[in-house]
Amino acid sequence: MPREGSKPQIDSALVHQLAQLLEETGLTEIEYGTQEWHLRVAKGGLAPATFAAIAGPSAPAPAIAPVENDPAKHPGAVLSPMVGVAYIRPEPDAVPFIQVGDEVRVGQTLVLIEAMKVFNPIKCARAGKVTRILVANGAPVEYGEPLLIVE
Amino acid sequence: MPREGSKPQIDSALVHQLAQLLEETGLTEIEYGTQEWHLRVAKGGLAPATFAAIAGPSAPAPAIAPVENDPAKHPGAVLSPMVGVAYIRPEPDAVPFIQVGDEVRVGQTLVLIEAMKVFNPIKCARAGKVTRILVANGAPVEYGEPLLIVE
Amino acid sequence: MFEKILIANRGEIALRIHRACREMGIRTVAIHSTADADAMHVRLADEAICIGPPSPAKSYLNAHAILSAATISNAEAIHPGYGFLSENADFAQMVEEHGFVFIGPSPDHIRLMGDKIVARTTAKEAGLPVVPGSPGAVESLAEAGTIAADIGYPVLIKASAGGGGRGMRVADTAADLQSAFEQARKEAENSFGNPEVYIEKYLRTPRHIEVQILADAHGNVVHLGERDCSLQRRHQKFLEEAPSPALNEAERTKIGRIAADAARKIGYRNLGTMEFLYENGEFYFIEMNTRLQVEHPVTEMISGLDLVREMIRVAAGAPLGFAQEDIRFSGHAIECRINAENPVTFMPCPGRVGDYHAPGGLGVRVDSALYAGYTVPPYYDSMIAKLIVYGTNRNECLMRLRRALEEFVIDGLETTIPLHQRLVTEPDFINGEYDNRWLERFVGGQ
Amino acid sequence: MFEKILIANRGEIALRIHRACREMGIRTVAIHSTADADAMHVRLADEAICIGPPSPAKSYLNAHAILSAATISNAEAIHPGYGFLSENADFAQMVEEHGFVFIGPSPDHIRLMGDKIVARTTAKEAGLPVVPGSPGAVESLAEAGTIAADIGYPVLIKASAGGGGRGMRVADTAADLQSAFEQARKEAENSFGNPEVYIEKYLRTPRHIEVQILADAHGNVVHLGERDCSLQRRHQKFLEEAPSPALNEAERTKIGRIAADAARKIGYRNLGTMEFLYENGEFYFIEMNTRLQVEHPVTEMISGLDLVREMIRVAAGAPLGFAQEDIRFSGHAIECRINAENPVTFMPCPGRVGDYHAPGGLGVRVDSALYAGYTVPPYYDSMIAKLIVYGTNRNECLMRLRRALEEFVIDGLETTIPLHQRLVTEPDFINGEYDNRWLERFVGGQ
Repeated sequence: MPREGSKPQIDSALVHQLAQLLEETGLTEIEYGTQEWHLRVAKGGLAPATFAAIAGPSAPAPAIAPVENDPAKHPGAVLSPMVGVAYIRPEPDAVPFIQVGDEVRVGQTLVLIEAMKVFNPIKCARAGKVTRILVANGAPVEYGEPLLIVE
Repeated sequence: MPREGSKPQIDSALVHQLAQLLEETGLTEIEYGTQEWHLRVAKGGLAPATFAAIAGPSAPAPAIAPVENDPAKHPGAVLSPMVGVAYIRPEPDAVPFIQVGDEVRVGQTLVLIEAMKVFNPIKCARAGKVTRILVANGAPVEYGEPLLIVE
Repeated sequence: MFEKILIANRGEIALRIHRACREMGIRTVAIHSTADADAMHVRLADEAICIGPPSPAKSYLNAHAILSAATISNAEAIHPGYGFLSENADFAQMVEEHGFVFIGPSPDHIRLMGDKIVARTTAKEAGLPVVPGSPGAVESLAEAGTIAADIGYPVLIKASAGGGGRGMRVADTAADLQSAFEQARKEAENSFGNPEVYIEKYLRTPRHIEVQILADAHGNVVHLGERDCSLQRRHQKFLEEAPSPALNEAERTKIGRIAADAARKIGYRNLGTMEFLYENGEFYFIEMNTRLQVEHPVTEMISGLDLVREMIRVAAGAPLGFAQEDIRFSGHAIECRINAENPVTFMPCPGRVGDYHAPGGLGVRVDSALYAGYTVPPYYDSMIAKLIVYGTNRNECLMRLRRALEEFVIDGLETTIPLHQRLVTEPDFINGEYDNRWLERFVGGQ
Repeated sequence: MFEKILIANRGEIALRIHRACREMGIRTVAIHSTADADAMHVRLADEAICIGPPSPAKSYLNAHAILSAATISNAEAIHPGYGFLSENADFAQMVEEHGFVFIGPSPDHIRLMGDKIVARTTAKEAGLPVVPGSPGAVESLAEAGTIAADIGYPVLIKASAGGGGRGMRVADTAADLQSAFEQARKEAENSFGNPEVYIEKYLRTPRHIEVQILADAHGNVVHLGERDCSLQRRHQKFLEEAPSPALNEAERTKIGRIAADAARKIGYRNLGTMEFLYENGEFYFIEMNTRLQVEHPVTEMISGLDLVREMIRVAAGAPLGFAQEDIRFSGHAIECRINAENPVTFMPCPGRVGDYHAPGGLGVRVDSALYAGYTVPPYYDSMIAKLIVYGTNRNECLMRLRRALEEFVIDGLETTIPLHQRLVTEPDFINGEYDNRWLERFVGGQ
């Protein structure tokens, strides 16, 4: 990680740029950060700023994953409750339990997870429409891995 | 490893710079940080500015030394040009070369530094008044150590 | 040799096992809870699989999840490390039943040594000296009184299912027996769901000395000398050294031979440790640990062997590459366990590590999964680093330990480093004159 | 034994010497330039004295300032490390004249080996095999032609006052001689203020093999085996190993004995290294380094000795604690020099270190004065760390080296770690089949 010296310096152009974005987007606050630096601009009578800690000396790996793209963080994500192998069909030649676009009801089997030679049905906990299926048939899944999204 | 505290210090110029940016951009708040430091300024009906001193990844060393209290940083400091033993008198029983309050002229001997059995006169490079004498007679001194202050 | 090993543990020991695998050209699978996604062993392993939430019961103790992870990653063998499932015979058996190799002893041997009463009987039959005591479980206070009178006070009442110092009470005289007996049973019931207790002679100033055993699947058994682990606080080892400053060469050779013979007699396989109390020149078997020990590095330093590598080799069916007479001990090694704890109150102190700087140079080894910016999770053991120092003799080792402790920087957490620093300047410790109760007194009986 | 030693150096070697002193109970005085006020050796030493501005000439090469620092700190002895004033006979003499002990050989021996022509003659007289060449300085092109024709092409023209590869030119045939001769003289003049050159037979595929010598003030001399330092780039060693993969036991014993005998003959004292070229089973003496070498740790790993401790003991007048027959070599050790340089262009890259995490575990030693947040100053050598790895055999050592390189994190700077990582997977290196020119070819002749 290339790192500049410790002398505090403010990049005014960056502040101006964010201020303009604020104008253009009609937002009241923009907070922007990387591992190295952090910038927040706000406008109007906002709640007091809460400033989250800077990533810090971050270990060998990237500390922050792109939050918006992580399906595990999606409010409609159905996460695997166990490590195992996911199946989206009851039998190799059967039709899948669900397909994208299906309306699903509470209690309906969405996926099977095979663990220790036992097939565990993963049931729907909240009715909605399947918008994404994130696992392939027969794919290994970790604990907490998103299987599909129901919205 | 002995460690000094990283004494928080405020860089007023930085605060002024952000305050001016606030004016220019019409923002009410700017928060700016790097891994090393973090600064937030706000205006209007907001909570008062908080200066969250971020310890940061700061190595064992203090990032910023307390400038005002370090005599070596004083503009009138006379620094030792070598490592050795300082003498403030020409002989053990003689009167000191200088005393606090003396007016000194360019070329006048202020202190002797003994190094390798040679006594090196440290001469005054800028006329002024001696406001502090920082070494005791016979004290060892390092390279760059402040000997006295002439203002 | 195995192509891929799953490491069923976390922290420094997962990293230790990973390193041995890498050095043997074996691919590694790390398992982890959600709390350990950023852990060092996870970062370094070839593959990492999240197996559950932070709670150990749902992750590192979850046999089903671990076996599923082994299945989906096509691992051939599982190394259990220490703690967690390492001495769980049912787990070892499940591992074998699912067609994986368990890197450790057979489930039967784990089971045998897991029950402390059976272990004691087995040890006695195999020729190990044991502490005089009840032949088996003691059911009534009356029976306890008879046995105690017979072996002589003070006596120790211990839970059959016990460990970690729970379910243990001392009776100094016959007058203390009733309350000690009842309290031990109650604590045993609460801690292990089994009130069964037994009685042993209580030694006043014993040392904890353990012998490292290594056996292959072909009947070859060697001992790798002893470790002195007398410096304990609340039955938790704090600092270990090898060789023991209390033993002479003849005692060392003798107890080593006795331990190896016993392991041979019971048909033991892989790595194991026989723990003894030592007082007045006599050894008394207390238990056998059927796994890798936290303090194994001190043995590695003085024997020149890599014990994790040996465990893997033996588990793969390879014969030992040396006989007892090929093993040479040289020098002295000390291990300091560094815990994220207040060094005075011993309150655990999980949290974010600020600066981290391990000591280096000649004769210094650090086994730790810490790094700057890592957050020590509050769910698991507080041991965060092991500092292992080698010297050509004990004095050199102590001097080196002192300078290494001066160099160790772990910021952001309270650690036991200051206590180790105090310890290494204590005359009793410098002279090797300490017993199992010394450290408790030193830290103020806390 | 000394009470207090001044360490007249910086960087990892100052830290190395500090560690040895601490472990012997000796107090340390660090000296430093203003650029090194935050350096690790300064932080750890008992006392630290700033002796000058960043320029080496005004600080680490400033004999007067160093002696003043020794005086005001009441040090008894001065350890010069390597580089800087370590092989400056006048400095060693001044140290002695001021009543301090110089931890190294006598000024006379430094002087003797400092002049390469005198060193060669002395070595020859002391029984060391030398490269065929001119008996002394070669003054004219005509004389050079006669000698070159006599010993046979290719020949090497070398500066008498030379070192570090400067003032050296190869003439492959008689046609190249004139330009090589003139260029070598010119470069010698520019680099050392002395145009004197001599001529040697040029070996096409030699290995650089050096023998470590240790002698006390009572006439006892031992050798500590050899190091293979053939992996060099622009005459800078890059990776060193011990023992050499090219020597067999008989060759090892023979060259060690010859080197020790020669040291005994010339009355040498303290630590020294005789460097040889090795080709087709023959050794040719090139020079003797009258100081501690950068690569001394590989010898420490296989001999179990602490060479800095031995230097200090011998300088204090203590006799060697062992004879040649007591020294046992076991296992294999490799040192990687890690420089703050671009691994492709080798451009130095000073600057601020971000994350720093040294590898740990069994058999891994790191000698480095780096820490997270430290700024590598641009005024000095670019070597920032030495990774030393031990294994019971060369293969184990290589495997361990590979995993240690994977774990090493030095952020914020470019380093040579990626080049070491490439190197350890190269078949030639794995097979030990390399000579002094192999690395230059490997990195593309840069």
